[in-house]
Parts: sequence; structure tokens; C-alpha cells
Amino acid sequence: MAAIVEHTHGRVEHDPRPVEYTVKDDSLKIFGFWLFLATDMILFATLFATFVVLRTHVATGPSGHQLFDVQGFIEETFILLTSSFTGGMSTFFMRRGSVRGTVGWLLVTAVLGASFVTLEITEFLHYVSIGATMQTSAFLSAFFTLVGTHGAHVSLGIVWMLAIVIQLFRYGITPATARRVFIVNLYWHFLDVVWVFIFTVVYLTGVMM
Amino acid sequence: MPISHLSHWGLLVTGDPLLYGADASIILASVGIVFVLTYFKKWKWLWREWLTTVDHKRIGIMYLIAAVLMLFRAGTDALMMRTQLALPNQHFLGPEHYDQIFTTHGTIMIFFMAMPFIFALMNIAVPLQIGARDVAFPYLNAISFWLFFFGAMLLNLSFVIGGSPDAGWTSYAPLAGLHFDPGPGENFYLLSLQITGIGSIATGINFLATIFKMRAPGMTLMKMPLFTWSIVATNILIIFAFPALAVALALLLIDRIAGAHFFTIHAGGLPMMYINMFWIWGHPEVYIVLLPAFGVFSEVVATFSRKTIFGYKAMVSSMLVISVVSYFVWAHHFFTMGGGVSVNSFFAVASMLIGIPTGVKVFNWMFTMYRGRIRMKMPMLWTIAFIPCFVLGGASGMMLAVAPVDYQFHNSYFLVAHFHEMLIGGVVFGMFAALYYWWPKVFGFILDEKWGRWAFWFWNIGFYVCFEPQYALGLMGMQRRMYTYPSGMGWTALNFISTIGAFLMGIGFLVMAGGIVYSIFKGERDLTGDPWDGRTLEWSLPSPAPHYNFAVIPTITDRDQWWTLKEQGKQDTLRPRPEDIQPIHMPKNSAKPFLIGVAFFAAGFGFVFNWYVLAAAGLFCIVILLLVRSFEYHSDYHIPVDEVVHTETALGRL
Amino acid sequence: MKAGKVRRRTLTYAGLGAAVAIFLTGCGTQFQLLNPAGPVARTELNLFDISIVLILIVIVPVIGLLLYIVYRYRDIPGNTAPYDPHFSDNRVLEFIWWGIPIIIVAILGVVTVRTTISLAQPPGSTSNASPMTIEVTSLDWKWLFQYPGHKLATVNYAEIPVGVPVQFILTSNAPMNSFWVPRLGGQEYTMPGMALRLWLQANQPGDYYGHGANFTGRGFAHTTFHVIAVPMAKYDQWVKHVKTTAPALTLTGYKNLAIPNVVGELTYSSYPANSFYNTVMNDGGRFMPSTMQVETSLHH
Amino acid sequence: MLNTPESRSGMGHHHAERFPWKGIIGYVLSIILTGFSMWIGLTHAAQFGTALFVILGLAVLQIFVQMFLFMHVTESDEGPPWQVLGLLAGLLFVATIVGMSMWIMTFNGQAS
Repeated sequence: MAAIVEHTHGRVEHDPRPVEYTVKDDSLKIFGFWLFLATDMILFATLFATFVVLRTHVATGPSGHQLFDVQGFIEETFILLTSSFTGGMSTFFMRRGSVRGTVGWLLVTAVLGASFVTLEITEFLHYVSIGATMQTSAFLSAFFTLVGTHGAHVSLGIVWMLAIVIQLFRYGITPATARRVFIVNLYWHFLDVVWVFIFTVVYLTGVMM
Repeated sequence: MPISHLSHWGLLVTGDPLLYGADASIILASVGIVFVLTYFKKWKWLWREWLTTVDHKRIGIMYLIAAVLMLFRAGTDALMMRTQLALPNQHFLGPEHYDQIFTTHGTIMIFFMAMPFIFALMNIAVPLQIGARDVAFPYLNAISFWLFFFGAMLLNLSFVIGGSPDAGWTSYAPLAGLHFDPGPGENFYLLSLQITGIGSIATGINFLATIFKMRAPGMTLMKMPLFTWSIVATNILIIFAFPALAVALALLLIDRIAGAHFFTIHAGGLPMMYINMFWIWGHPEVYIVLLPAFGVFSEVVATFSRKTIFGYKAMVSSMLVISVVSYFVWAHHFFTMGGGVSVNSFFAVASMLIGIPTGVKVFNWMFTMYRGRIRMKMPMLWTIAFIPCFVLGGASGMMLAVAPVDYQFHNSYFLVAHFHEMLIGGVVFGMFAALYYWWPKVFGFILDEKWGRWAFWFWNIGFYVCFEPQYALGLMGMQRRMYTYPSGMGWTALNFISTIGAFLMGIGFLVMAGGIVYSIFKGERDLTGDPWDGRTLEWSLPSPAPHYNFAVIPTITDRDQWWTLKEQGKQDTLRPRPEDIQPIHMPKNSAKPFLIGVAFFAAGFGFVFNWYVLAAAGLFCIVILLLVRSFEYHSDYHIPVDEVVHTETALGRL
Repeated sequence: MKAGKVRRRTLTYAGLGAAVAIFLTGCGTQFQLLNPAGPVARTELNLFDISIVLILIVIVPVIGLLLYIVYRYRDIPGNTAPYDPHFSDNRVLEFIWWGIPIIIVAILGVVTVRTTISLAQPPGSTSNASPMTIEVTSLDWKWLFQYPGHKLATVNYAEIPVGVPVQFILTSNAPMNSFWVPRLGGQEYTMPGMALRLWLQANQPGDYYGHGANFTGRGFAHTTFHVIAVPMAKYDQWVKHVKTTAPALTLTGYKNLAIPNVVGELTYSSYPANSFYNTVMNDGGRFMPSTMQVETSLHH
Repeated sequence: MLNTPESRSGMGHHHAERFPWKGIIGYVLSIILTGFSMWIGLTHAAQFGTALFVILGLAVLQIFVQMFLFMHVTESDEGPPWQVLGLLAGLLFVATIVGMSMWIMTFNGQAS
């Protein structure tokens, strides 16, 4: 096992590994990012726990059943699922060394992400306009925080992706940029998984109740 | 409702001579520091060598200094509390002041003393023990430090500006909510801990990546030194526990500044959920600070008994078992909140189970000494002192785990005595053992034994005199967190004795500090790099280690590599040979971690006083700094062979 | 060095001696936990004793062994003790010290669970008296006791009859506190929006010290109350006395009590109907199904 | 020091996929799983308890779809993919936090 953080720039030909793993520094960062995802998982778990415990504490405000718009969250869900796939495609093209493919799919992903965030903001604004705010009830506090934290993650991911697109144009696909593409997609797929649970635990269960 | 003067949101708390004194001394100290730095033209040196450093050894030193200063700060809090409680019906401190002091005492001791102390040790020892040149993410490591540092500054600032938090270090809602505690003090608490907590999570990730991915060739997991193993266990807990704290703090903050209802008593809020989340982090936290101490004792006891550690595999597995099981016991902090028979039974038994691997470790330490040759040097003295203290504290912990007995001990001085016995007798003694043990490796000289022994005895006698009476006070029904108590309860004599003990510990601290100052000037220089006849890799290096640590990365064949080589007379194996030296790849220093800390501080300060422009500006700067970093492709450099050869020659290793 | 060791040993013996003396003799009434005045505190003390014995099985040999090992294997010239630098595992020894704690935990676990279950039931009554109920509300910084059986209320003290199991139903209309009468039994939290039940019983007459155990802010140190246990006849007399002489607690009076301050002992001959129930419900109780169960069982 | 091609690889020989089969299968699976849970949730095809159990199960399956088909969770530069262990521990603690919080918060109204 190599012990030193050390690399030369440029990669060795015929390395059997994907490009993002060919330099120790970069593969270390991928591992570090996995660990970060584990911590983010706990963060969301705690928010989920809060939501689940407080879901019936609606006080004078509406319940999820009264509030949620089925069509809205179905759209959000399919957009995000699709963006996870397009993110995966950018990794695929990155590993084949195609800057154009990588950038193109990243941009598609970012656009899908942006439309997801737009839908979510619209949804939130609608709730606020009918008087269902974070201050209305414990249930709504928990709802806005859980879903909003996810939304903030997605928004940050979009900014991050755009930064990486610029770097891809500037440097092409190197171990350093490939690592960034791989990591931002890890993040994106992770957010997709979190959304699947928000969809299931918050929205679907909410309208079922 | 009537609330103290803190509620007026005035910046400076006025009218209290104690505060004026504190303000004056802080200003004087700051002016003094500025003067000294300017007079000796050290500003540039400070910036280049320290504030922008990414070297794990220097970051370790900065953590260490901060931890010792915070020990002093929160220790002073403790002495003020004990002075107030020495006799019944005293008015040395009023309730407002006493409440703030016990809150900052606990908060600082856990977050800004114990945590930086263990981070100091991780930084100082782990890369050297596993044969690495730095941690996995040196830049992130610097960010972690500055987040800790500015978090600590934010909390300490509350003492001068706006008023300190006063709802206890656990900050239970709804008492800590806006309705019952409207001043900025609680905001200081929530934001400073949030900022430092982010740094802690990053450290957890950093060291797990370091240990799992950067060990020297040949060092399989089961050849790792036990201290490094303890850091694995600790960091597993950090990454899985700290996010829960982050959420608990964030939600309480949202309640306070955005009017949400997570933990209020209106609109469906559920205060107990805060307590639940706090302890999801809180119990693992106990082991986060304790496990590194276990690691230290394992290193020290083997070194100073000149013997292989007894039951290495049992040591490793018990630490891992502790790190998992300690995640399943948090509700024992609130047996008395109506959890019901099934919840209480489950968490009671789970809590007792932790006693098993912990007990095993004690036996293993003792049997490491058995048939050894025990040298009573300072690190070993602290280790030996730890065992009876820890056994007593652990035993009282077993009693507290018995739910029905806990109904009687919860929130009493019995509990106070118990957790101080674990946190001082376990953690602090462990940190002191480590301080004396690794000091020569870090600074190149040995701490004076004579001063050390005086400090040791003051601490130890003071400790028992202070805390054993508190067990009895608990049995007498005395509650914790009372700023005063009536006479005629039979509590007076024991409280007085306890106060004497606290001051003995205070003297111990001063003697210890005196010993450090003395040793700076007169301490024995460590020229060999191996003053204790050590066993692990760090002792094969000169003291202090060159900033690239290893000129050539060693290959590991044995658990106690250095000891084994010494036994075989092959120490030279670990000396670099000129032909093996290659250019060494190192990270560059950077100002950004420091600036990120400043930005977090500004954002935090803005949120404390609901100044959202400042808060937004701080957050914006953070994002910008992160983006700038993302565009940075040349954050490293190579040390040429010549320079390495030169350094190693100067150290007499070539 | 040598003096130090002697000192430390003296210290250990003194500490152990003091501990044994305190635990076994139960000296002095100021040791409230060691002088139970009712079956609940007695049960908890018994469990305390069991756990003391079990942990002494570990503490005493460990400290003894430590002293022996440190003395025997210290590094001084001419020490004839064996030196075996590679002695690092021994199946039998490890089996013993994994085994002993496991056995201790198993025993302690079983008694803990059994006692936890038993304490959730009303304590065995000595006079076959039917249990009575007192509703307790912690306020900043005082205790309000309401007697649904007599519709009377007290502040900062409660009279109870000797030998009768009392279920205290606890809530808070302020930051959570903890209701603790050490000589009668362990504590239970008072929490806003929840109604928790605590069974206590006094078997001998007396004035028992009670105190809030969980920090509630500025006035916390003054949240003392008394539980006064008197024979049944005297208790009835007290009730009659209160009903005839004490003023009524009005809604305004209740609101005044909720103002954060410290007051002395007060007595009221009546209180606003359902005030306890309403407090619990208003502070969040209506979102807690289990709380409602406890409550509806009271209000039939 | 660059990792040479000879150094041990945690993922064996990596051959770049010629066609993104994994991604497409993953996408189709995620759509099917989501559609199925929507059908159960929105048509009241099952009782609440059963439906909840099934849709949670489907959500858990989605974790594995994303992990294996998109996130390449078993890859590592060298040595074992330790992140798998980390994520499994994470899942255990996630279940603990959510499950036990719910359990603790459903009071039965008394502790003693």
C-alpha cells in the first residue's frame, strides 16, 4: 500500500484503472468524499427522525394530506431521477475521455437540477401564500427544514457542477478534473437517494394518511 | 416575563465588576500580544509559519496551546463555582452569573478543551505512527483547526459582548428557547458549537482517510499502534455522531431566529426531541474524548513497562465494540423522562454492556505491567493514577446505568462526581500522560520531572478531595446546578472540602504550567529522538521531526516496529540511505483556511445578533473561498533531493 | 516517590473505608437516599446495594492487583521479579476477565429490568388503601399540587396520608423540571405537554424534602417543596381545614402563579375546573396520543 | 510517487464500458420502482400499514440501484473498498436514529 501523497501530473498510459483513480491524491479525495456522504446520511437521518416524530403535530395548520400537490411532487421526483441518470452519463463519458460528452451531460444534469429547484421553490411559495409557513406548526417546521435542506444541497450541487464545467473546458479530462466530475456525481446520486426517501416518507405517506 | 438585563440586546453587559475585570484583562492581554509581536517583528513569521500552515505537526501544536488555554479558562469557571458553593447562602455570584459560568465551564471543557486536546494528539502522533508525511487532506485539516479556533473565539466573546449562554452545557429546550431565554447568549452557544462541529466532522473524515489509505507499506491494520486504532474508533464515532448534533443545534437556532416550532411548547413543538438528538451525539461524544485516552494509555503502559501490550487483539476489538455499542445507549441520559419500561430496560442493559469491553481493557493494561519493568516517568504516573480513578468512575457509571437507581441519582451530585471522575480521571489524565509522553517529540525537550511530580500530586489529591465528597452529597440529595443551597441540610462540610480539592487542582495546573515554562529554559534536550526507549515509528525520527516527517517511507514488518529493530540491533534500517531519497511532494501553505475561519466567525456573529447582512456576507465569502479553492490546481510543491539530504545530514541521520 | 506511594495508598484506603462506612451503615439522616421512608425508595436502595456489592467484586481486586503489580514490577536495580517482555496473551486469563464482567452485567441486567417493571406499578400498600392522585405542575419557580379527589390545591408543599400509594401526575407549564423527593423515591421529569406518572408512598409520618432536580433558570435553586406525610385521620382533618379556611384559586390567581418568581407555601380550597388537563393539552399534549391516554384515564 | 500500473488494484481490471448499460438499466429500474410505489401509495391498493412497508422496501431497493449502477460503490484505487463498510455502518446508524427516536418518543407515560 502506497503511503505518500505524491503524484506527477499527467497520467501513465495503459493504467487499467479509471482516470480519476490514477493519482493517489485524487483517489484519496474520492474515499474522503464517500466518508462525507456517510456523515451527510446521518444529517438527513436526524432530520427524517425529527420529521417522523413531528408529522402529526400540525397544530392549527394543515396536514400533509391537505397540503401536498400530487402532480407537483411526481414531477419533481421524475426530474430528479432523470438527472441522476444524466449525471451517470457524464461519468460514463468522462471515463471514455470525452470532454464534450462529459460537459454536455453535466449541463443537462444542472438544467434538470435547476428545474427541480424551481419547482420546489414554487411549491414552497405556494404553501407560504396560503399561510402554511415554518412558523405555523411543528409539522411544517420539520417539513420545510427537511425538504429545504435537500433543496439547498441540490442548489449547491448545481453551482458546483458549473464550476467543474468551466474547469473541464480549461484543463480537459485529467485525473484532477475527472475526480471532480466523479465526486460531484456521487453527491448528485446521493441526493437522488435522499429524495426517494423524502418522496416516500414525506409526500407519499403524507397523502396516504 | 421578567428577564435579566441580558434581554435588552445591548452589546456590552454592564454593571458587573467581575465582567469589567474580565474585559480589562482580555483587552490587556490582547494589547500585550500585539505589542510583543510588533516589537520582535514577528507578524510575518506568525502568518507564514503558523496561521497559514497546513503541516499536521504545527496544527497539532496550535490545538494543544488552545486546549491548555481553554483548560485554564474553564478551570477558572470551576473555581468560581466552587468558591460560591463553599458555604451555604453565599453571594459571591448571583444566579445569573452562576448559570452562565456553569454553562460555559461545561461547554468549553467538552468542545474547546477535550476536543482540541484529542485533535492535537491525533495531529501530532498519527501520521508519525503510521509512516505518513501528512494527513490525507492537509488543507482541510487547517480548515478544521480554524473552524475550531473561531468557534472558540465566538463563544468566549459572549463573555464580553452580549452575555454568555446560561441554560447549561446541554442547553435543553424549551429553557434554551427564545421564549424563556431571549438574550443573545444561547445564539452564541448554538453558533460557536455549530462552527466548531463542522470542523470536527472534517477532522473525522480526514483521519479515517489518513489511517485507512496512507499507512506505510507493510503496516496492515493489525500491525497498527493502538493509539492509531483508538483514533480510528474515535473518528468512526465522530463522523456518525456529530451530524446529529449539527441538526439539533441548527433546529434550535431556527426556532430562535426564525420562529419555528421544533422545540417550543406551542404549535406542536416537542422539546424532548432536542434532548433526544442532543444525546444521540452526546453519549458517543463521551467515548470520542475517552477512546484516544485509551490509546494513549496503551502506548504508555507498554513503553514504560518495557513490554509488549497484553492482548492486542482484545484491545482493538474492545475499542471497536465500544464505538458501536456507545451509539445505542443515549436514552440513559433521560431515563426519568417517561421512556417507559421497555425503553428504559433496553438502554439500561445496553449501557451496562459497555462496561464489559471497558473492564477488559483495564485488565489488559494491568497485565501489560505484569512481568514488566515499570519506569515511573511522568506519562506512566498519570497512567497508573488513571486506573483506580477510572475503575471507581466506571463503577459508579454501572450504578447509574441501573435505571431505577438512576431515578435517584439523576441530576444529583452523585452524577456530577461520576462524570468528572470519567472526564478528568479518564480523559484529562490521559491527555496529561500524552502531553508528557509526546512533548519531546513535538518540541525537542523533555518536561521536567520534578515540577511534573508536584503537579501530579496536587492534581491527584485535589481530584479525590474535590469529587469523592460529591458522591456523598448526591446521596444526601443535593441537586446539581444550584447557585446556592440552604444551611442545615448537612451539605456544608462536604461542599467546603470539595472546594478545597478544586483549589488543589488549580494549584496543580499552575505548577504544571510552571513546569512547562521551566523546561523551556532548563529542560533536558532530546537529542536521540527516542527519550523513552519507545516502540513505535515516531520514536525512530529526530525530535522534532523534519517537516516532511520521513525522508524515505519505511517498510513495516512488525507491530512494534521500532522496538523490534532495536531488539535486533538493526535501528539503522530506519535511517534514510542517500540513494533512496527522492523529491518529496508536499502541500503548500494557504491563507484560505484561516480566511474561511474568519468568514464563519463573521457569519456566526451576524446570526447571533440577527444582523443578516453580515451573516449573508460571511456565508457568501465562504462559498467564494470554496470555489476559489476548487479552481486551484497547483496547491503543492516538491522538496528537491538536495534539500532533503541537507536537512537529514544536519540532523545527523545521513 | 516512596512517600508518594504511601500517600496514595493511604488515600485509597481512606476512600474505600469511607465508602464502605457510608454505604453499609447508612449513617446520619442527612443521607436521604440511604434512609428511605417508603417502599419505592426502599426498592431503589435495595437495587443500589446490590449494584454496590457487584461492583465491589471488581473494584477491590483490581485496585489490589494494581498496587501489587506496580510494586512488584517496578524498575529498580536488583528487582528479582520475573521480566518477560513478550508475555502478551494468555487464553485463561482473558477468558476470566471477559467472563466476570459478563456475569456481573447479566445479573445486574436481570434485576434492573425486573425492578424497572415493578416500579411502574403502584407500590404494595400496607393499609390496603386505594391509591390517590395528585396532579403536579412545575412553574417558574414553584410547584403547584392539585388534588382532584378533593379539588384543593397547594403550592410548594403537599400533604399525603401515610401508607397510601400516591400517583403523582406530572407536567410543567414552564421549562421542564424534575420532581424529586429523595426519601420517598426517585425522580421523574415534569415536561410541558406531557403527563408522566410517578408512584410514591410514605410508610412513616414525616416532613420530606423535595426539590426540582432539573435546571430551570434563575430561580432554580429555590424550587424546594415539602411532602408532609401524616396519618390518615390527620390528613382528613387537614383536607377539611383547607376546604373551610383557604381561599379559592381563581383563573387570575393561576395566571399570577405562572409569573416567574419565587413564592412561599400557599393553600387553596379549590381551583379552576380542568386546569391541569388544559395546561397539558395547551402545551402540546393534544399531539401526544400516549399523554392523552394517561389523561383520559384520569378524567374518565 | 505515481501509482504504477503494476500496483494492486482494488477493482481488478477496469475496462471502460462501450455502451452505458449500467446507467440505462439503473434509470429504468429507478423509474419502475418509483412508479410502483406511486401506484401503491396513490391508488390505495393496499392497507396503510402494508403499503407503508412496501413503499419503504422499494425506497431501500433504490439505494442499491444508485449505489451499484451509478455510484460504483465497490471501486477503490487499491486495497478493499472501505467505503462500503462505512456506508453499511452509516445505514445501521440511520436506522438506529430514526427507529429509536420514534420508539423513545412514543411515551407510555411513566417510567417509575
